[in-house]
Amino acid sequence: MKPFEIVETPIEAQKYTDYVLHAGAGAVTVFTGHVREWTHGVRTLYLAYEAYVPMAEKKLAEIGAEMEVKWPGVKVAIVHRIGELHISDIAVLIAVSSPHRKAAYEANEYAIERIKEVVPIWKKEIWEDGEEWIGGQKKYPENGVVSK
Amino acid sequence: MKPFEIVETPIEAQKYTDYVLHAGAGAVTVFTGHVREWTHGVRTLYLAYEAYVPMAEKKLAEIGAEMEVKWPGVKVAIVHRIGELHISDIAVLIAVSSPHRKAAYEANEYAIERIKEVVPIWKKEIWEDGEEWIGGQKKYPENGVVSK
Amino acid sequence: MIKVNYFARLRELTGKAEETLEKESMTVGELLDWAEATYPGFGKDTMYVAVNEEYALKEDVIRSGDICAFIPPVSGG
Amino acid sequence: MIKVNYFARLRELTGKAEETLEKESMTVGELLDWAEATYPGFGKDTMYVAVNEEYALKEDVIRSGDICAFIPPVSGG
Repeated sequence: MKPFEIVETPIEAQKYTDYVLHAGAGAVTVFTGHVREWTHGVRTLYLAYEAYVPMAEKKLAEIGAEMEVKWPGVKVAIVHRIGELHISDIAVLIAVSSPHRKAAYEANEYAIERIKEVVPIWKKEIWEDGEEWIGGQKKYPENGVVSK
Repeated sequence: MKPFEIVETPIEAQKYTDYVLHAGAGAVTVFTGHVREWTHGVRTLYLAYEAYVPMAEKKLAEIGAEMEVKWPGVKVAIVHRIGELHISDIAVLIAVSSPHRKAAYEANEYAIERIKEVVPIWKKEIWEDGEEWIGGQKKYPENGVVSK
Repeated sequence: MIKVNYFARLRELTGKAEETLEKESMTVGELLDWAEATYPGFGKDTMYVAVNEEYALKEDVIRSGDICAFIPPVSGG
Repeated sequence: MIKVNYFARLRELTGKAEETLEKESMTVGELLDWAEATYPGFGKDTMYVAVNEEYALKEDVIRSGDICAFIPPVSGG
């Protein structure tokens, strides 16, 4: 495994948790995003994720670096799966260890927000009667996608 | 497994994660509290946890019920280990699933705060040159430990 | 008869995990006073009492058959 | 030569995953204009451009050998 990676196979939580754990870690938070059956009353059959893989892995690593600056002492692993994903499959996993719990929660939530802003990954929802690439609503800022 | 339990053996995250996952869950947060080697510059050899087991399991279940009221749609499992725990062992695990991620983070953090307030579990730290039951500093409120 | 449980620091202080008081009825406050008088260093001011696995107030009445526990400040997690 | 990658909706719209433009140099803004003119419905106003795997501004200059990608609004997670 790499600590920041895009994969095409099912995500196993344990190996990322093991990666972030160390003798100084008092708290570990693991967030997993799963394919949900119903969204706004519409039934999802499955999702198809696509990524600009080298750039996506680079951006995940940048998010990890941002977290280490904002919350000193955290250790981070982030993995996103692409391809065809079915109900309850893990799409994304964020593992964060920290000496203390507050940082483990905050840093983890920061990671998922940043992923949704800057990492070149796209989701297509496939329903019984159609399909659509998600994300079209959002207007991109004129001054660029700046690192935080 | 029981969704709210005190155990004497190592905690395996997967079975609690599996328990909270369902087709309507879009987000799962898993918090694990681990035995840390260094606390305030003092090296911990190991910890000994003790619980008033039936009351502790009851209080864990009450915390789960509080969470379901505050964040409708969450599904919760909480397990705390007792006995002798060594560096990096999991002392407590909180698994929360939710349709959306915000509630999964918030409810999870709420759970650990409540555990530290109301669940009858005690930790003894054993160092190279001594040992001490932790928790003595806190003054209990006169009006009781009220459910939130 | 009222059964009383001791945990953690109190189990070590009293040298016992439980004992039985030959009482028909007493308040939580009276139980705390008894423990403070019986076991030097008990520290009743930081202590809670659970009656039948529920936190009780000082004025609550304990009756024969009830199971009590002294709850020192908790430190789980 | 400038290499351009298409993903997601744009890959389906253009019917291709990548192509090569015979250009020595152009700005990001010019690349967006070219795509908008070439592929009806491209939607350049919601689009970002990455040059060598880094987000670029409209005035940034792309040079021969650079690898570009159109980045529609992302939806990972």
